[in-house]
Amino acid sequence: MNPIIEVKNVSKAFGGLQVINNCSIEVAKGSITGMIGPNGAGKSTLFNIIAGTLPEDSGQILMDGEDITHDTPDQLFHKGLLRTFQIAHEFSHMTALENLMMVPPDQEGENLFSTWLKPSLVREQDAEVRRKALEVLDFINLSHVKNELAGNLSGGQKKLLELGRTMMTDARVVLLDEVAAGVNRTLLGDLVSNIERLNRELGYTFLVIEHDMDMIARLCDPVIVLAQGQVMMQGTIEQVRNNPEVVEAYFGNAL
Amino acid sequence: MLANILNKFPENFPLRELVVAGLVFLAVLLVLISQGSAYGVRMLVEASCYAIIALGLTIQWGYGGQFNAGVMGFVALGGFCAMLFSVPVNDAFWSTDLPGELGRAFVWLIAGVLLVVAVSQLHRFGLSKRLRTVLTIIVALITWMVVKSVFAPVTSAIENQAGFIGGLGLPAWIGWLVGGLLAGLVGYFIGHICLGLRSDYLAIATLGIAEIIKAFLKNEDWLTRGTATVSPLPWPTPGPAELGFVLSRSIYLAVTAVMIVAIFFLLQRAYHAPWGRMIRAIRDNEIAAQAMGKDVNKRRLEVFVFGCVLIGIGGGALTTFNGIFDAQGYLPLNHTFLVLVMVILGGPGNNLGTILGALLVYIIWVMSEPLALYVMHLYADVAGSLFGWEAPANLSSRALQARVFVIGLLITLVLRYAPKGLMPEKLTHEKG
Amino acid sequence: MNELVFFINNVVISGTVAGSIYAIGAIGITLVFSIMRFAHFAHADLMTFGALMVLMFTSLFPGSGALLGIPTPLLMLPLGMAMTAFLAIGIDRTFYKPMREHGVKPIVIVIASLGVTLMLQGLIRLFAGTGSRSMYVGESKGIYRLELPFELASRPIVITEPQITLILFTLVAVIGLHLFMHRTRTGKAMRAMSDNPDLARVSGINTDKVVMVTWILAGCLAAAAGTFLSMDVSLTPDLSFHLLLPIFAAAIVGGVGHPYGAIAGGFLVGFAETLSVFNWAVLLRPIRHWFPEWVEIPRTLALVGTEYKIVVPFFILVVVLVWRPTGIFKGKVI
Amino acid sequence: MSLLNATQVQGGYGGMNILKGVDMAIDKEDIGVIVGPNGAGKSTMLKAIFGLVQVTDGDILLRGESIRNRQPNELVHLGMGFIPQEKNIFPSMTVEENLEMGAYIKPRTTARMLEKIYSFFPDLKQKRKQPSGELSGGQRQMVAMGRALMTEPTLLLLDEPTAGLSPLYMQEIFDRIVEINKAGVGILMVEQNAKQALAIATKGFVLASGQNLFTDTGEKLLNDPDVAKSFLGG
Amino acid sequence: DVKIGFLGGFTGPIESMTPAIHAGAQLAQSHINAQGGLLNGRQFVMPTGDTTCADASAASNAADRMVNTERVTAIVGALCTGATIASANNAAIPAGVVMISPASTAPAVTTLNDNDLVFRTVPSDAFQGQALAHLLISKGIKEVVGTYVNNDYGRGLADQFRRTYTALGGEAVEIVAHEDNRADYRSELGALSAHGVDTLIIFAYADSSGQTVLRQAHESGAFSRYVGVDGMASENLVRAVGARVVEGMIATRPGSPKLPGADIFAAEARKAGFDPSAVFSAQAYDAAFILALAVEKNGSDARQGLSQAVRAVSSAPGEVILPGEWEKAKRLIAAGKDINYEGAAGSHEFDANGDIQGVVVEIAFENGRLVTKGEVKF
Ligand SMILES: Nc1ncnc2c1ncn2[C@@H]1O[C@H](COP(=O)(O)OP(=O)(O)OP(=O)(O)O)[C@@H](O)[C@H]1O
Ligand SMILES: Nc1ncnc2c1ncn2[C@@H]1O[C@H](COP(=O)(O)OP(=O)(O)OP(=O)(O)O)[C@@H](O)[C@H]1O
Ligand SMILES: CC(C)C[C@H](N)C(=O)O
Ligand SMILES: [Mg+2]
Ligand SMILES: [Mg+2]
Repeated sequence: MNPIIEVKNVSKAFGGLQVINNCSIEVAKGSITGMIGPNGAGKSTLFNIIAGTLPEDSGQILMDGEDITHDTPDQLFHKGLLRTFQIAHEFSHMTALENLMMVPPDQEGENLFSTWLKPSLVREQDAEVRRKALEVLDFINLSHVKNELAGNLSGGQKKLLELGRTMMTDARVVLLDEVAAGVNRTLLGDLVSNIERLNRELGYTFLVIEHDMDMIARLCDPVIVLAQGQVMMQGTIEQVRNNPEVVEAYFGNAL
Repeated sequence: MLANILNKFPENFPLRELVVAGLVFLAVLLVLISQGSAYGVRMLVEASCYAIIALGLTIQWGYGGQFNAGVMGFVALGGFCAMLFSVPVNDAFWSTDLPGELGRAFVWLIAGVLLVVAVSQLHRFGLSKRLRTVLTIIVALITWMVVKSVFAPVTSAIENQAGFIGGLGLPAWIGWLVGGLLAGLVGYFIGHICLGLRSDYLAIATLGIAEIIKAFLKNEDWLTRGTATVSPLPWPTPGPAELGFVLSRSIYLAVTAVMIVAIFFLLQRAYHAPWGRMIRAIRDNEIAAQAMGKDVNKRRLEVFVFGCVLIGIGGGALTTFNGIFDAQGYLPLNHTFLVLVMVILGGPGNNLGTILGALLVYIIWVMSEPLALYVMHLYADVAGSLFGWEAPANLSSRALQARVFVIGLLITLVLRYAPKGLMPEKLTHEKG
Repeated sequence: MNELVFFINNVVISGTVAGSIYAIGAIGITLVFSIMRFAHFAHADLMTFGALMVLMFTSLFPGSGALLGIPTPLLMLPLGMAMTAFLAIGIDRTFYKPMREHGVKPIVIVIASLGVTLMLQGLIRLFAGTGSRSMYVGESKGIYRLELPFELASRPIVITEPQITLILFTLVAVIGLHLFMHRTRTGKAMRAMSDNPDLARVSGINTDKVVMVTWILAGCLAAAAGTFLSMDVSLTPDLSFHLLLPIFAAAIVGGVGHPYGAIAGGFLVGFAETLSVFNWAVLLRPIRHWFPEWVEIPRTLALVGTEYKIVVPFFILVVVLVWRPTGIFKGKVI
Repeated sequence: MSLLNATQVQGGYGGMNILKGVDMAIDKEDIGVIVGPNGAGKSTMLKAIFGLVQVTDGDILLRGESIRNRQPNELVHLGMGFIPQEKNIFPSMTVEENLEMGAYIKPRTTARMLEKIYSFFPDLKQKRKQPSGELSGGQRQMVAMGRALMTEPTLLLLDEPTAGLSPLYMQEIFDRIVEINKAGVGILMVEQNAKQALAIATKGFVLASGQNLFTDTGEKLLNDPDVAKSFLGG
Repeated sequence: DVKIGFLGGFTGPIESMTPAIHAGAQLAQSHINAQGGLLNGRQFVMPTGDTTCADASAASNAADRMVNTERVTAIVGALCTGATIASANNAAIPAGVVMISPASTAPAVTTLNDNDLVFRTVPSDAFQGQALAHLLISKGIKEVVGTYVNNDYGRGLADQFRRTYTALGGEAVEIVAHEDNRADYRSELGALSAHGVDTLIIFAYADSSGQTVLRQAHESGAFSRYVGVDGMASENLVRAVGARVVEGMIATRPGSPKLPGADIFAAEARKAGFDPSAVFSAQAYDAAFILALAVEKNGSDARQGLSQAVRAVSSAPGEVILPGEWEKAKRLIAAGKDINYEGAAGSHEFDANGDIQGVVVEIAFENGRLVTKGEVKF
């Protein structure tokens, strides 16, 4: 299988602390790859480096063979790399619907001059965007709160909205950072089905950071274990669970 | 009771707008009656110029959440261009060989800039970065001194022989447009540096740049006559000497009113289009907006520059109307804080609110002067007759200081009790 | 030799004095900036207010400083500090606190502080008039002229009494504040509050008290800065408003939240100002013979004319913001 | 008389009631665990107890004395400790300074308690001169716990102490909580890792839409199929 | 009532000077009203407007209100040159209202295209600058440095001085501008003292930058002789910086020591409770008095014809009217006699530009007092 994301020998240090240490990973196209590892292993840091919010010290990142090492988040978005945040980053003073409608790239109406010179084209396009947004809201079961300000949504609904945004445009890779943390476990079940559906029906590739083993077990293959900024191992969830090194560093006696 | 009555109106009935507009209309009427039509129209023209400036600020502060504390500087740039383009050609300058020498000095300047830029790129040819930085600084300092010494004789010759370089003798409105562009250009540089930092820094930087612009316009006498002021400035419309005060001012008012309507129309369109949605999203959560593919820095810069352009245009129209270009006359109180009050009171982000706020605040501002004097004298008379209290000699001067106080009080009170202004930003949320 | 004296007078002493003024202004600003999280524009007017209070007390008891052998304004400074601290707390209670509790963005409080600036300026002028006044009522300023024991030095090094007090006070204030913030419980509580106000409350810290202490310190520092400044020059209602930009530049350049940063920033800005307007031709003249014949040393050889002095702090501010947004001492970008 | 007794608590943000009459009682030897869907009002309840949210109706008693709407800093003096869900450390202060801030109201005990906390969390002792903002999620959580323990509280409120922690750390934190509880500290915590939390709980509360749905021992709730299906993820 | 407006800089850079100037005009007003008022016993009222001195827009606004709302017959003012030019161009000239400024001294007022509507009761700075240059040369001072407050006043004066001084063979080594109202002028003084010249000329106001510059110059010890201009000619300076510092300082100011009007005015001003030597307050008295005379002469409060009337009442020939002699003037005008006002600050023979040929006097600070040394002749 050919990889869609390749991280090659990336390193990153904060002050004297080497957080990512010559780390290389590959994410296969069409897979749901899990990433686990002890707290402070550098998972979020690696995520931020891939998504362009943090500069790496050295190394290279490829997406479909193209070098994206120095791209900014908005450039990566346009190339089909979408992400969610560990803490939901909704637009709190906008409605759920608007939260989704602002996502599609290259809207004619985002050009100041087009809003003045081509109003009808802008209106047409916007109607199309709205139709799509309503569809997505339906898909993620948020239709009943579409006109609610996103700031007033509950934690889980915000996370669903985060996920919904990734569906507003054609994504190729979606990075999910601890979608489960702080989310009610019953609701989490719905989230997981959504992710599976997206993967199956729309062919999205997922890279998922998670500490909830039930979720990892249900979704991910393969699972990458990160420890001290390096890949400790990679394999199926069973292989991971049976690796004594991983058990010692990550699971403890919690298994 | 009142709430009941209010609730009877349909949800989107513009009650608030009507009430505020009525209030403003009443104030305008009052001024027209009490002050006479010539003066009343004059005040309306000035208020309309301020409204254009306030619209610029509402874009920055209301739409984009950017606090520009240096409105004055951009107004002054607009005024400068209005002056430069509209004032008649100065033959005392153009008929000598000074233009040529000035041109030569500018060639030096350009060459100097190119040299410094070239040196700053030396690291591409294998120079170490530190050495390059040191070299650039040294070369920049030397170039600066050289260019300065090239300019000095030319500019002082201009000052001595011709006064100043004079204008271009073109219609004033060209100056307004160019003034807008120039203000936008300066805004671009400031924004480029400061928009990425926390918002207080932008305030401090703009406060500084405004003072610098003023210092430049005030001290470069060869360009602006400095403190000697340039007047009269020709209007794009017939002046009062030809048509009398009321008529000529009414025509001018028609021009500014058309400008406001056009700007209002463009702003409404943009704000209710996806552009406005995107700007609100960026204001709401920058990181998320960037992750959703919006070029946050570019957009913030766009908003800031757009605002500066309007401020420059408004400044040009205001200066032309006043008929005098006086660099010293651009004061933070009148040209920054007053505009700020207009926007805050009217409702940041609400275009109509901003325009009405500008009218209302300007009327209050102008009328506060005779009012303060009247109150103070009344007080002095009463106190004098009751307690034999003797009014201090500088009573008028002190009474007028009260205006400064009142503007300050207005800012804080509005922020405290109606932080969103008389007409809060109207978020026409998309309904599904 | 005279050239050297000239350099000392116009660069070393001037720069130190300006730097000290900027530094004590900047510590006040940086204190409020880091604990209340907003740029307090009205700080400059607290300075003017403090000086005005000191002047008022000085005029009430003229000459009383002579009993202790110090200038009267210095004796009255604690009273002025108390009044200013009182005012600062009052302003916070009436204007900033309700807004804070309303949860508005810091930038809105910045605008409110601009409003407070205008109110204070209006009030100061309304009650104290607009002219300039000397802080010395019936006394005269001590001026020290140090003659150098060299034959060629005909000019003295000049330094005045308030300048010496000012420099000493700045050092004491900065070191004292640093120790206070890092060693005392209240100081640590202030740092804790600047880090995370809610958690500070949960830890048993009375945040109202911390805010009050902050304003007391800010008020005292402002009063001191204003008083020394107007003793050195003279008191005008908008005396300190002109210092706003250099003071903010000093605070940011030094690194917000660092007392030592304020000193570094203050001196950087102060010296940059004096150096940029310094006429280098003076230093070149004595070594004229080192240059070839055709080189002509111009009469004035300064980087910028004095009319552009205000550009210097701004320029430094911009350069530092670009090069290192957190300032020299790595302050907070909150 | 229970240590903490909240009856019919109502309250919320800016006039809107989130809590609509919640009852909760905790004794000295109890570990109480609150579970429930997102937005149920769990965090709001803890904040209401700790005086961070306006209580409009009902009463909250600490050892029989009303503490309704008391300032948080006063409650600390009464022996309560609180660890918020997020932002629970002072990032620019060192680990040791963070702990010292915990003992702000009892400076005398600082030295003794520091030793105790370090023996609890040996990791922290190594990092004590490091600004806590540079720690990883798990270490931060330990600092937060340590800070709250510095005053030797008799009642500790914890808001999702294990969210985002690795299984190893999660287990560690639960172990510590049991240990602290054995030392005589009443515990009330909110958890989404509900199965593990209810396993150590003596009391469990299920909150939904600002109201008590179920109150029972941890074990009973774990085994209640209704509760498990609707709130514990099956 | 007859309305003659007063435009002053009540706030802004000259706010400390304006009250005394206003008081001068008010003194004229009270003299006139006490002696029977204008025309047929109508009261002389004087509405005021604030130009802020520095803000042209505020100035033209205030003037506009005078012209269009108060509907004044004429205007005393404005004070600062910038304000005067703005008021004239924007309101007074288009409306045909006469303005007499008691303080706008910059040469720019001379060349104003004003349809003979703008006058002033002070000589142009062009004149004082020349006088100062001649004075210094005659005292044998051949090398000076100087600093001027950066406004039309300071700048115009300094320019004129430099031109004449250089032409006369003196060397103005460096003259720098300084901003008003700053706390600190050490850098400007540093730049000046770099040349080692020991005479410093200060073109500024005693109440603001002037005293600060002087004080700091003295503290620096770099200069041994100070020279001032009219703005510095105030005993306030002695109070502000100390008698020891100003001792021996020389200055020039517009004035007219020979005229009896000056003494009359001084006495009246003291009676009214303000300092007669305050800069431009005598000129303000004259401006108001001349306008009142012109209205009387014109026979109505109309604006037409007022500017000819101004010329008629103020210039020779005619019977001499001194400050305060309103009744006499009224009588003479009623009798159709020609009059010639000889005022408190000069005899006010307006030339074609509305300027007056002034007299400049030399003054000096001696033992803490301002002593007039006599007219500067050249
Ligand atoms: N801005 C920063 N400055 C200094 N150190 C940092 C910074 N950000 C992260 N670190 C350090 O980098 C390490 C890795 O952090 P990271 O957030 O990537 O961990 P993680 O694997 O996502 O852990 P968790 O599962 O707890 O989220 C931690 O030790 C943390 O202390
Ligand atoms: N600051 C606030 N202002 C207004 N409403 C709020 C605020 N904080 C929370 N809410 C609302 O209060 C309700 C309860 O919030 P709370 O944080 O108590 O939920 P929770 O049960 O802790 O949920 P979670 O499991 O997601 O943390 C939610 O509907 C939320 O939208
Ligand atoms: C009142 C004076 C200071 C006015 C000054 N002479 C000027 O022409 O501006
Ligand atoms: Mg993480
Ligand atoms: Mg919660």
